[in-house]
Amino acid sequence: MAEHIVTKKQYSYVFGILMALTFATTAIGMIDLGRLNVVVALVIAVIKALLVMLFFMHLYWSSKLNKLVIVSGAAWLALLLWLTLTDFFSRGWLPFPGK
Amino acid sequence: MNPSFQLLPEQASATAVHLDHLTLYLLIVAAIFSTLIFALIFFFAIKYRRRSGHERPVEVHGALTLEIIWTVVPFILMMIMFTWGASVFFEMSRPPDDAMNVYVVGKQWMWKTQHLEGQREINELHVPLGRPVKLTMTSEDVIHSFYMPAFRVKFDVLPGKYTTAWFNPTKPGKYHLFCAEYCGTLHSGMIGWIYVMEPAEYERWLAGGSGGESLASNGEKLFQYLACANCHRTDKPGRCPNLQGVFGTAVRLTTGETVKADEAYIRESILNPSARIVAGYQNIMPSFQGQVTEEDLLQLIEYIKSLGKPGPQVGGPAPGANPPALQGGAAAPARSLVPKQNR
Amino acid sequence: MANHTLALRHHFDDVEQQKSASTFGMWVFLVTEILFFGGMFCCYTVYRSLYPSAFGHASNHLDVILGAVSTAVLICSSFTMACAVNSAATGAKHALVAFLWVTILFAAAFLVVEMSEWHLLYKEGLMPGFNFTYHDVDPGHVQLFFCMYFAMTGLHASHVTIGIGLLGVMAFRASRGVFTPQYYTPIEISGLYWHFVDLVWIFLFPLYYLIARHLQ
Amino acid sequence: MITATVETRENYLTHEYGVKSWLLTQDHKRIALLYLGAISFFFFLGGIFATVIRLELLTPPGDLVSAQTYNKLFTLHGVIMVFLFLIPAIPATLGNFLVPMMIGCKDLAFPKLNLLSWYIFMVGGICVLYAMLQGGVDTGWTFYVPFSTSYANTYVILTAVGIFIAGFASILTGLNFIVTIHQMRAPGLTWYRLPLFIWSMYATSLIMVLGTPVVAVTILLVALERGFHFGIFDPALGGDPVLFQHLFWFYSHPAVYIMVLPAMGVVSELVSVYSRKKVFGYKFVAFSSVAIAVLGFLVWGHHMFVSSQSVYASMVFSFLSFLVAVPSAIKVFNWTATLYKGSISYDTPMLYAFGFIGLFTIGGLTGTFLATLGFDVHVTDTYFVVAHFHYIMVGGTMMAYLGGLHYWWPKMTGRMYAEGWAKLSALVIFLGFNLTFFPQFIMGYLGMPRRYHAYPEEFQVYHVLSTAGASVLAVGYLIPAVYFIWSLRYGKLAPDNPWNATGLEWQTTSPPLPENFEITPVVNHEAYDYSILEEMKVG
Ligand code: HEA
Ligand code: HEA
Ligand code: HEC
Ligand code: CUA
Ligand SMILES: [Cu+2]
Repeated sequence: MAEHIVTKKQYSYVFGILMALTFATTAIGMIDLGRLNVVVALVIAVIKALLVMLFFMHLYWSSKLNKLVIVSGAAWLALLLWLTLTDFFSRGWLPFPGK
Repeated sequence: MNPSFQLLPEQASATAVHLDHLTLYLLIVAAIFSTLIFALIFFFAIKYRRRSGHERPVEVHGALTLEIIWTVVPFILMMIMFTWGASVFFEMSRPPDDAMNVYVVGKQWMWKTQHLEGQREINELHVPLGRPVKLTMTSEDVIHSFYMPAFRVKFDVLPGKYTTAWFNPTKPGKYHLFCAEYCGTLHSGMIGWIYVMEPAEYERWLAGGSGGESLASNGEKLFQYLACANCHRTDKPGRCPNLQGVFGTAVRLTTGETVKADEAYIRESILNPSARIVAGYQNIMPSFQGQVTEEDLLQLIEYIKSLGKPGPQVGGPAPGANPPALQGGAAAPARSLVPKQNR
Repeated sequence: MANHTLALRHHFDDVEQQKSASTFGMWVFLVTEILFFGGMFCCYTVYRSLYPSAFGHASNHLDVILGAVSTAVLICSSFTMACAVNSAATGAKHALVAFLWVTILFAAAFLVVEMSEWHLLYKEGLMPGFNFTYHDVDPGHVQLFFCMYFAMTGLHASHVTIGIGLLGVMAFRASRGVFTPQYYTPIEISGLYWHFVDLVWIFLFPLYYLIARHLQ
Repeated sequence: MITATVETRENYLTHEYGVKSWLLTQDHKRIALLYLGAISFFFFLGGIFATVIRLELLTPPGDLVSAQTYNKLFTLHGVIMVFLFLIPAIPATLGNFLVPMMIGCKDLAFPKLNLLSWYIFMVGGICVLYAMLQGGVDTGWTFYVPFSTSYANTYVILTAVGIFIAGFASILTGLNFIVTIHQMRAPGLTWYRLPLFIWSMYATSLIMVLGTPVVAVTILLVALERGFHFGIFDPALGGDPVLFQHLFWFYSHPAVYIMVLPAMGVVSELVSVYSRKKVFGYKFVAFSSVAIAVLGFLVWGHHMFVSSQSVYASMVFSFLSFLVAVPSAIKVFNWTATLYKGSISYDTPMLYAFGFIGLFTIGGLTGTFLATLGFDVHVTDTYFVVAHFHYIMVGGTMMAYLGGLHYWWPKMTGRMYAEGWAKLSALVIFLGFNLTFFPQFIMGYLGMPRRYHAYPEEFQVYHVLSTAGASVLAVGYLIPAVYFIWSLRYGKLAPDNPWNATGLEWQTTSPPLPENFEITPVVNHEAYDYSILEEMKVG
């Protein structure tokens, strides 16, 4: 793994974007967009998270292994949510209480 | 039944027979594979036992065909297990339409059952032979599980929601009822009996013994007593929705969604009315949390269900002796408010 | 390598191996952290999908401005932390110490903002287990919302507190001149931890403050 | 090779003395022994609880202990056996000892963390013990809400905290193994040259790292709900107890693979060395470990078929449960095939390996019964389930653990155990085990619910058989305890490679040097390549 030193200047660009996105998501959150509110807020949150991980946490310059590790963390969280929600969303498919 | 030594539990329902067939299949698969593996191990262990300390066996390299065979064959057998098991499960999960309804409330550590005709029992359930019985169950405290091995029926009973189980008894007799989910100190004492009776005998049992008023009419009394009727009037529309015929329909809410008015919805409407508000009405209904027991709720539900039907609810014609008081335990969330003379 | 025998533990072949093992280990640890918070995110998702309108009512009791400010403060702290790592890598010892302290300051500021939010909620009688006295629409589900809110922000705050301790130790060691451009893995690893704490909040903020406001 | 020259060197047991040298050690081998001591204690404690359970169940009425005491007994039995014995059993003892040696390095990547994990484990264990002494806990090892949060009046929080803490020990062990296996393999030791034990430890570690945090937070939520009325699962607020079950089993099903994968790794080693052959289908066995670890995360809902989980979700979980059985089947068949044309010796570890394969097969097949939807409705929460998991955990993992302990005992202690006694005890354990748990399948199908303090008379026959078996089993477990301790002093001195095995751990002294190897070994052959033994003799 070759050492990569990120400059403070690069960090400050990222910082700027993060602050802007925080402002944007707050502002958009005040407007009623119906279902879109959730989508927009989560998309922005994911972008912010990616920025922090890729640049602040140097994932962009990291080995494939480290990337795999974090991706599997996210994947397992998705798994937990997915299979749990399978249950909650399919309750009541049979017309009897508790099925 | 010979109590000392049996290998199969009593088969007292059609589902039990279906399940035992499935079990037979599972046992055959298991027997084949375990015999195969045990036999091979014994055979190899003896045939290829080490004869001298310096022996060097020839290397046998992996064989792809073998790997594929022993992946695919068990997989196919397992898919048969899956589909067969799922179809039995489906049968267990779908009570037939003509099933007679019985309500079950579990609490530490007893089972309380209520028939539509008004009979209530503790740790017992009498049912007629040959008629499917549908159980609508809930718990006052922790999770229990209603288990009748002879019918191969088991389903958890949870606080705060309703669950369903059903069975169709095909053999008269007296069968075990167990609580199968650990629920505290006397979990093993939360047991009772299911009596399957000839229909005529069952009618006699219903009529005599502990008959009372029907569940729905008890519910109606509660409806008056709790002053629900002051708002929910059938004569004139007003600030409150008319409950006539509401059960089973789709109700539109202020949020624009629709929900099905099932048992859970009625229960929530009484305990936590502001959670889902019917479109066109205000949030003025008070919560009855803490004022009604689970059994009261079931009676109210049964009453509201009966409102949908054309005539008044049929009932046990002969009002016999009163059922024993059910709300003994201090753990019950609230006193029952069924007017005294009915208890 | 010779001048860092102190830093190289005997069972590693070389500094390079030690460094990559440490960062890799930290990433694995962060995965456990993701799933640790994940259990709670799962509860959140389930309840929010079951009781959207109650979540709407409840989230309007939170102060968006405070939420946004705390997010901004935490992002600032992440930025200064990143700068600290940069200073360590370039051997700027004083800058390193200074950035670490600034990061700690931001972290403390975050806690102050968050505690004031908690205090406001407490005054409104919205703290389950202590003084939950809300009797308006759908009290049960609203209480559920606040149980989740306090459990998750509380767990996050405890991570922030641990982070402050960790960064304090790092600042102390940095001022003693322990770190050099060849050896600053502890700083880098603390940085990873700190950015993770920021990451969690990046999700908590919209989930609690923003996305349910208009559902009622 | 290196072995002959180092006779005079101090080994890891003798190069330092004193309590401090043990309690502050960062040597993975010493930490393994610390763990060995701790978990043996917990095993016997859990075993004593099991004994009282079995005695109580000898007669139908609850006459020996009170109902509440009985409930505390099986809860503590389950908690101690699962969290404080079986989960750390193989990874933290054999794993700790062997992972660095098998991959040819001096220590785990983070030795301090390793020691820390032992201390964390002890703190967790002591919390549980303290709760036990205070009066115990009676929720069952599954801690189902709302019983555990609102109705139990025993020491739930303390026990929960104990498990929470012990969970972190497991996370740290897993993390350490993952990093070590990735980063510190000896030169030439590629992934496909790794012993299968390493593959299984790797897969186990994945589960520890990905699963444990979820149960930790779940238990934390239970403690919060109990302590501060944060009713996240409280049905009175609209919380859902079934959600708790999802979170609990998200970890606790994969956890059963934490308990069996290491055992599978041990058995792969044993089967190979005692038939002097490469494991048949090495890659299939290796990848099936990883497949079990991954697929194992998709099936947790099979514990919840009657919990009021939706019918559709139950179908999905049932289907996926069958998928995870496939890699287990692959392993069983490959082990059997390894025996073919081997040179099979009947040393004690091999007897245990045979025991494992047989009993695991029965346990696993009954597991697929349970995954069959309709069948599970009838037998869930009956003794059928109890029999299923004891077949795998006691019949399977315990057997493999004992097999592994015998196999590596010469390496760990430098002494040989008493072979005759060892064979006898293996036999006694096998017979006692089957007598204890086979009748439980039958009574489970007859409808005997689990966690019952008193029971109807018609089940007594089976309970009597089971109790009789348990007494035999207890004797079976006592024998090794005695001769292992005896061997520490009186056992024959062990040669460096008593079994003519090929693993790197056998190429150093018995017991090993403090830093494992004189010089870092270089690997240029596959695992289980017995031809190198001849080369070694020639060279
Ligand atoms: C080490 C522990 C361990 C292991 C490895 C397993 C392995 C399996 N388990 Fe088990 N299980 C437990 C420990 C374990 N289990 C415990 C502790 C409980 C109870 C928890 C509690 O409630 O307290 C439990 C409960 C449990 C249940 C819930 C029962 C209930 O409460 O209702 C189910 C249901 O599906 C299940 C299924 C399985 C399956 C499908 C496997 C599979 O992985 C097995 C795969 C193996 C094989 C299939 C054998 C080898 C294959 C062949 C020889 C080929 C031929 C095979 C076929 C053709 C099928 N287990
Ligand atoms: C690793 C896991 C593990 C192990 C090794 C064991 C080992 C044993 N278990 Fe356990 N068991 C569980 C895990 C385990 N169990 C779990 C998870 C549960 C579920 C708990 C719950 O429901 O919450 C359970 C539940 C359980 C029950 C069901 C209780 C109930 O539902 O009411 C029973 C009943 O027979 C039982 C029996 C035994 C026996 C006889 C042994 C034997 O193998 C033990 C043998 C060992 C010894 C006896 C100790 C060694 C010998 C001595 C110390 C000598 C002194 C003793 C004598 C001279 C007698 N266990
Ligand atoms: C203060 C008047 C009032 C009282 C008393 C009252 N309700 Fe209501 N109820 C309402 C109003 C208004 C609504 C419609 C708004 C809503 O859903 O909360 C309603 C809705 C309902 C619904 C849902 C109806 C639908 O169409 O979906 C049910 C069921 C119900 N009430 C049952 C009861 C029962 C049973 C009682 C007595 C235990 C009771 N109510 C007492 C005012 C009242
Ligand atoms: Cu009720 Cu067990
Ligand atoms: Cu499982």
